[in-house]
Amino acid sequence: MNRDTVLWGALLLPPVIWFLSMETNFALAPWACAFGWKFAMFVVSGISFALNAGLALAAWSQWKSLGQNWPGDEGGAIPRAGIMAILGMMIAGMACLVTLAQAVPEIMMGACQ
Amino acid sequence: MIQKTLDVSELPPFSVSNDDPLWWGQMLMGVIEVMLFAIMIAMYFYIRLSVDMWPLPGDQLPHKLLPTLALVPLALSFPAAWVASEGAKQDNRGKMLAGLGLNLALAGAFLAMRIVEWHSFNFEWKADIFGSVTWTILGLHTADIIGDMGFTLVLFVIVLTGKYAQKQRLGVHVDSIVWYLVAGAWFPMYVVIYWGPTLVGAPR
Amino acid sequence: MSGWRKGIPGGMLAAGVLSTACAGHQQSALDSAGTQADRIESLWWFFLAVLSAVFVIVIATLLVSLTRGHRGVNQEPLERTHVPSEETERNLGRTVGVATGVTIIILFVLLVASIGTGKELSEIGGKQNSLIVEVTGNQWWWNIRYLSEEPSEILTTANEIHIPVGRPVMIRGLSQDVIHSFWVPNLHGKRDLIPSRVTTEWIEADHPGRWRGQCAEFCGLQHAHMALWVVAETEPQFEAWRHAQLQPAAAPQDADTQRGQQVFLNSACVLCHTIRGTSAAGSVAPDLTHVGSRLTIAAGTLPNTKGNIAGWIADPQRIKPGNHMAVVPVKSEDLQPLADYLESLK
Amino acid sequence: MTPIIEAPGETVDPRAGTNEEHRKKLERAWSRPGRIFGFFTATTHTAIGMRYIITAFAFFLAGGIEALLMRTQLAFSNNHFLSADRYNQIFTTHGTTMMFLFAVPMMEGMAVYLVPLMLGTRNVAFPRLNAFGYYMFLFGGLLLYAGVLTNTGPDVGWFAYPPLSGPQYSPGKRVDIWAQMITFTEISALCVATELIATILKMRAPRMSLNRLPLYCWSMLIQSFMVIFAMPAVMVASTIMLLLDRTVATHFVNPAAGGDPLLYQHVFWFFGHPEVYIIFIPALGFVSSIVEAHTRRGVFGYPAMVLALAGTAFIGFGLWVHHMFATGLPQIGESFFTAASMMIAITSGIQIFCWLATIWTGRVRMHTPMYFVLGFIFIFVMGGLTGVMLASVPLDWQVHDTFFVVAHFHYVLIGGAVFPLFGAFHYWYPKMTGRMMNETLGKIEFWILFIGFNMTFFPMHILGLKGMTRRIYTYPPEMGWDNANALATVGAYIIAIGGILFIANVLSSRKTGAPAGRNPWDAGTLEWAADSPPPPYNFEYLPVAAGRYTMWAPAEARAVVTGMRDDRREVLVTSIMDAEPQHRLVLPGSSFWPFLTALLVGGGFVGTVFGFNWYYPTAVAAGVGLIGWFWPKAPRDLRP
Ligand code: HEA
Ligand code: HEA
Ligand code: HEC
Ligand code: CUA
Ligand SMILES: [Cu+2]
Repeated sequence: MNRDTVLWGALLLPPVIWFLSMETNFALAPWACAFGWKFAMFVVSGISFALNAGLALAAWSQWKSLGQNWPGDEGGAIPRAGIMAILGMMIAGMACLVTLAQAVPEIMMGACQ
Repeated sequence: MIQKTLDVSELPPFSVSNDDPLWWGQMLMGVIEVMLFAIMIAMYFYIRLSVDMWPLPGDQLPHKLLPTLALVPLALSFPAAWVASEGAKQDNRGKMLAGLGLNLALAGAFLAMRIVEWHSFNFEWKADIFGSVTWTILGLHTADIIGDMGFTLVLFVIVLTGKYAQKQRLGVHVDSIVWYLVAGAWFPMYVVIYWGPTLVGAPR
Repeated sequence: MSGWRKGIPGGMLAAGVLSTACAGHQQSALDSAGTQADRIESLWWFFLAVLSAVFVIVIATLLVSLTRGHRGVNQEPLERTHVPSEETERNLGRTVGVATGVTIIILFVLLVASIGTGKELSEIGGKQNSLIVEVTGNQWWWNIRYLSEEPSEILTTANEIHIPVGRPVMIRGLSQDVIHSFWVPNLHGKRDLIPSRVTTEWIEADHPGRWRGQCAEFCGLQHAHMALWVVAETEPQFEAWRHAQLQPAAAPQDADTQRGQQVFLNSACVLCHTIRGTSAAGSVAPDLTHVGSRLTIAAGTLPNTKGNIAGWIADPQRIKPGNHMAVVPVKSEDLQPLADYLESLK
Repeated sequence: MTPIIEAPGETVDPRAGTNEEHRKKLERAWSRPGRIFGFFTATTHTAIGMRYIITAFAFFLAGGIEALLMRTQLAFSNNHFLSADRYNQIFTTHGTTMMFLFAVPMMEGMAVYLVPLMLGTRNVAFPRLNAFGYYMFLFGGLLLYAGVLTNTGPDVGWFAYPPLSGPQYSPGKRVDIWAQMITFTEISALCVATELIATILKMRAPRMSLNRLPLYCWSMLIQSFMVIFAMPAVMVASTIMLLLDRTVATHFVNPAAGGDPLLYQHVFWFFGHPEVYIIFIPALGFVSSIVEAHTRRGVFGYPAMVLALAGTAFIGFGLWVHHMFATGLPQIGESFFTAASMMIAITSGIQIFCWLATIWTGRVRMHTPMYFVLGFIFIFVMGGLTGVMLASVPLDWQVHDTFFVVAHFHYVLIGGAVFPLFGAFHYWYPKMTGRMMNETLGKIEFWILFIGFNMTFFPMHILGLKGMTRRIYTYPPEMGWDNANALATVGAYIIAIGGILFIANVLSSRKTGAPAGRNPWDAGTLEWAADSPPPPYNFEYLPVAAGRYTMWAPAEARAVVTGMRDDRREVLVTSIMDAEPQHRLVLPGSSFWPFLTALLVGGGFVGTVFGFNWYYPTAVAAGVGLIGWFWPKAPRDLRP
């Protein structure tokens, strides 16, 4: 797994993972009420959170290996990779945050309300 | 007063490869089509889940034989497109013709089998929602296949006349991308339309 | 740039606010008369307080940033370098980070408050002793049916709902044609009425009164004139009303109203309207059995008076252009008796 | 700051000869054949971009006139200025025009004009596609207005919910015209999105690595991806579900046959919510550009700004059900969308905070564009905060489909997109015309627009809370809504005055504005290295990037590209991440085929309004057009 793959992965995968988990939970809602499958929602959210957290960590470790500098606008592959790593961390982090926010209704609301 | 220069005269004035922006143009067009299909498939499931029986009473589930057989020429059309695309990169007219021609023939076979299959449907698009969504998905996908075949045919003719240059070779090279996406999208859709009702069960 | 000039729009806003704030409290989400509307109104004030504070802070920061003297930063030769010092950037980074963190916290607080209120709303209602009122949206009127297990207790009326104070009432929403939306803001938020679906919401008035509601989903030409009234009354009053509504239509008492009934029964009216107790059994228009008892006619468009009824019958298209009541030719000498008859159906 | 190239007689590139010879050859390569034929065959991005901008502005005026007509009708209770049918057509056309014919095409047009300049290249990646997209947009708009002017304008709201918009309740051609107009504008947007992505990824100035990409280009890159993913949904909703139900009796949304009206809502809003961010995100790019030039520093927190754009874009695809909170879906499901809608406030907040930080530490110059940025911050933040209110399900249950929502979206649309747009007009007008706009008039415009806007739309928040629903052609006097509505109407006319002043400023400054030169604002991005207005080839020598703000870099650090042929339309293709030069590319020149194809395909689509079978000749026509388009011309010279 070379660096560019990890960088692009952390940048592009988190939104997809979050979207799929959100849609799955949304589709599950009527069934959660009818069959009491609310725990399934937690599983889906948990997996999504874990995957995105993993991607954030992967991006972070890339950033560390690049020197952990806050990239400016210098030319060259290192600062450019640095910014991709930071963006990857932040996007994956954002996806985790949204999944967390969406867990609030899962926790608070009953399935049939 | 200019200080520095970056000379690019050594660079070629074209590149029949995935570096050319046209690769992105084709890729994005393919993504648009795939998005269209993805939404239609999501719709298919939404509609299916809003009724109890699927197919609706009176509708016969389309027979699986012909569409399954049709997957064979479709699958074979992929390496054909690849041959054409490689031929374009290598500036090999024979390869291009072979690839494009074979791709067209196989796609044509797929199309023919599909049209034959349609005659066996016992429901129209205006009969009910099962008919509407099934016919619409098939119609849309077929329109895309025909459109792509049209492009491929034009390229084939151009290569046949021999009057092509780097630009047209680039066209042959990137033509395959949309084919991969549009034809490739058929495989999951095939599973949904022909196997979905059987696998996921009829009454809910 | 002088700060006072930014106050001009503020003054205009105040003018706008005051000119509407002093208006009546009908059809207002800010004058709750029911349990549900009350919860939502509380949530509203909470959100307004928090978000107004955020707004004030953001704008204040903006104004200060424009007028401050850039002490310290003044030394940075931005015209030449276009890059502030690393220290400045670090400080900014910290501030922006903190602001973002605070934003996240505020949003989670608002989220929890909102979900909490939603949860509360779904827990009110469904209790014992509830009433079920089925509301069917039509272009451009409301068909109302009080449901019951006893067929003889099922009540049909139009455009006006009576409910007993303090009892939870389930509004069961359907639609006959296009999407409508049932909304009585003083009592609760709205619920769309969607053809081929059933939607539900619970309302519960906490004191007697009458409140106007209006269709809140564009449903065609006369969407603007699809209003309704909800009347909350004490339990005995409600029972009296319900009992009266269940009776067939009052027989006409004098020659004038008898003539009116004859005109009605001999006109096209019977093709669309029902008057229970007579031969009129049309089902595509409001039930007129007790039309005289209603506050308004034509779905809240006109007050219910003899003159208005007559005017409506004479030319419904003038009052609600495009509505689905045909212009039935009624001889001018028949018009008043007809109106009198309908008005007598209390 | 000294421009890169000075002396005509000098030789920068031995292959190209002296600067004068070089310029002449470029001019010839990039010229158009004649005036009339040249007009219909133009493929330079500045020409097409300018057409988008002017056409979209014309539609803005049309939408504005519709707004004034509506406001006149609503000025007091029981007014008879407009009949119910007329009002319903006008509010539908106002919304449709503003969203589909003004906002999106204007943002696309500005990008088509600015992005190649900002990237330091000569044209977009697919010049003929660019022209085709413009003509499709124009024809779509003409289709809609042909309907409007013949009393066949759509009257079902800008999102046309079935069953009201279905065959049973909306007979006739009104809705069909609406649905096919969407096809035109959607194709146009997809064309621009495709070429912008290809251009931004593959045709940047050498060494303009991703961490040096201007924020406006990030905006357009991200927005273009949103267009690619969102537009197919509106095609499914309008052209497939609605139009097929209406023309060939399918049953997608026909409740009588098991169809579900909510399905339409899901698919439409899956497009509809991203659509509003598609309009908004380019404006954020404008704001960054203007702020940078007016604070003499780069926007603070570049990575955070990029994250905010990307975050808004991706979270934006997960909000759509917040338009459907009143439809009775399970609350737990609806609440997911509340959560996501609130989280998206974080990304907007980050942007606001970074701009505030920039202004706080910058050397602020208060020119007209900056006024519009400040107006944007005031109005958009208020609009965004009311959006957060709407995100709450219980609150939305009260104010959904009332004027509170109308207030919210006009605040975010006008504050969040139109104000930055007007700032952008004032900011880039010197580049586009070579002259400065009148500063005093500009500031007056701003204040009139700002005051008029708040006067019109602030009272609507109260009106909504006080029960005034949307889309009503009149209201009774006893509701007490008269005063606020009258105030709003007066405000609308004041906005119109501001608009007229703006037009006057634009027209008079063409003649009397001070000559601008290349970089009147002393801004940092590459479009300011070209002449004002840019010649058809943009730059005599393509610039090499020297940081995020090449124009602020010291002269020693700046470079230009040499070794390209100037006697044909040649551009440079660079790598995606680091913008290393990969190969040169010869772009097509002027061509009649885009116009012809658009005419044929457009004509065919107009036909489909009258019958489904028109799709077949349309396909044939498209085929003919495309063959002509791509057929190889006489030996194309591709020697190095
Ligand atoms: C430019 C277009 C634009 C933009 C950017 C937005 C932005 C937002 N919108 Fe809006 N919206 C529309 C255009 C837009 N909207 C349109 C056209 C409609 C109606 C369509 C129709 O029905 O016709 C609509 C309708 C609409 C609804 C449906 C209402 C209804 O019909 O009942 C909702 C509900 O959630 C909503 C929410 C939001 C939210 C949460 C944001 C957020 O993105 C806003 C985020 C921004 C901020 C919050 C301000 C800046 C942030 C800070 C200063 C940080 C601090 C803040 C906090 C601590 C909160 N919008
Ligand atoms: C970008 C989007 C945009 C913009 C800029 C506007 C701008 C305005 N809008 Fe609009 N509006 C919408 C998008 C927009 N609107 C949408 C999507 C809807 C929902 C539609 C629906 O419900 O389906 C809506 C609905 C809507 C309503 C609600 C209608 C209803 O529910 O019944 C109202 C009511 O006041 C309104 C008013 C206005 C006003 C006064 C302006 C003003 O800002 C307009 C400013 C005026 C001008 C720009 C004209 C200026 C110039 C001239 C007059 C000179 C002409 C000169 C020549 C021809 C030479 N709008
Ligand atoms: C073609 C059908 C039709 C016919 C015939 C018809 N009506 Fe109506 N009527 C309607 C409809 C539909 C409405 C609801 C109109 C609205 O509010 O949009 C209505 C409403 C009314 C109302 C107001 C009811 C209320 O609760 O507000 C009255 C009163 C009325 N009609 C009386 C009559 C009389 C009297 C006649 C005959 C002279 C008549 N109608 C004939 C369809 C009809
Ligand atoms: Cu019924 Cu609007
Ligand atoms: Cu939205």
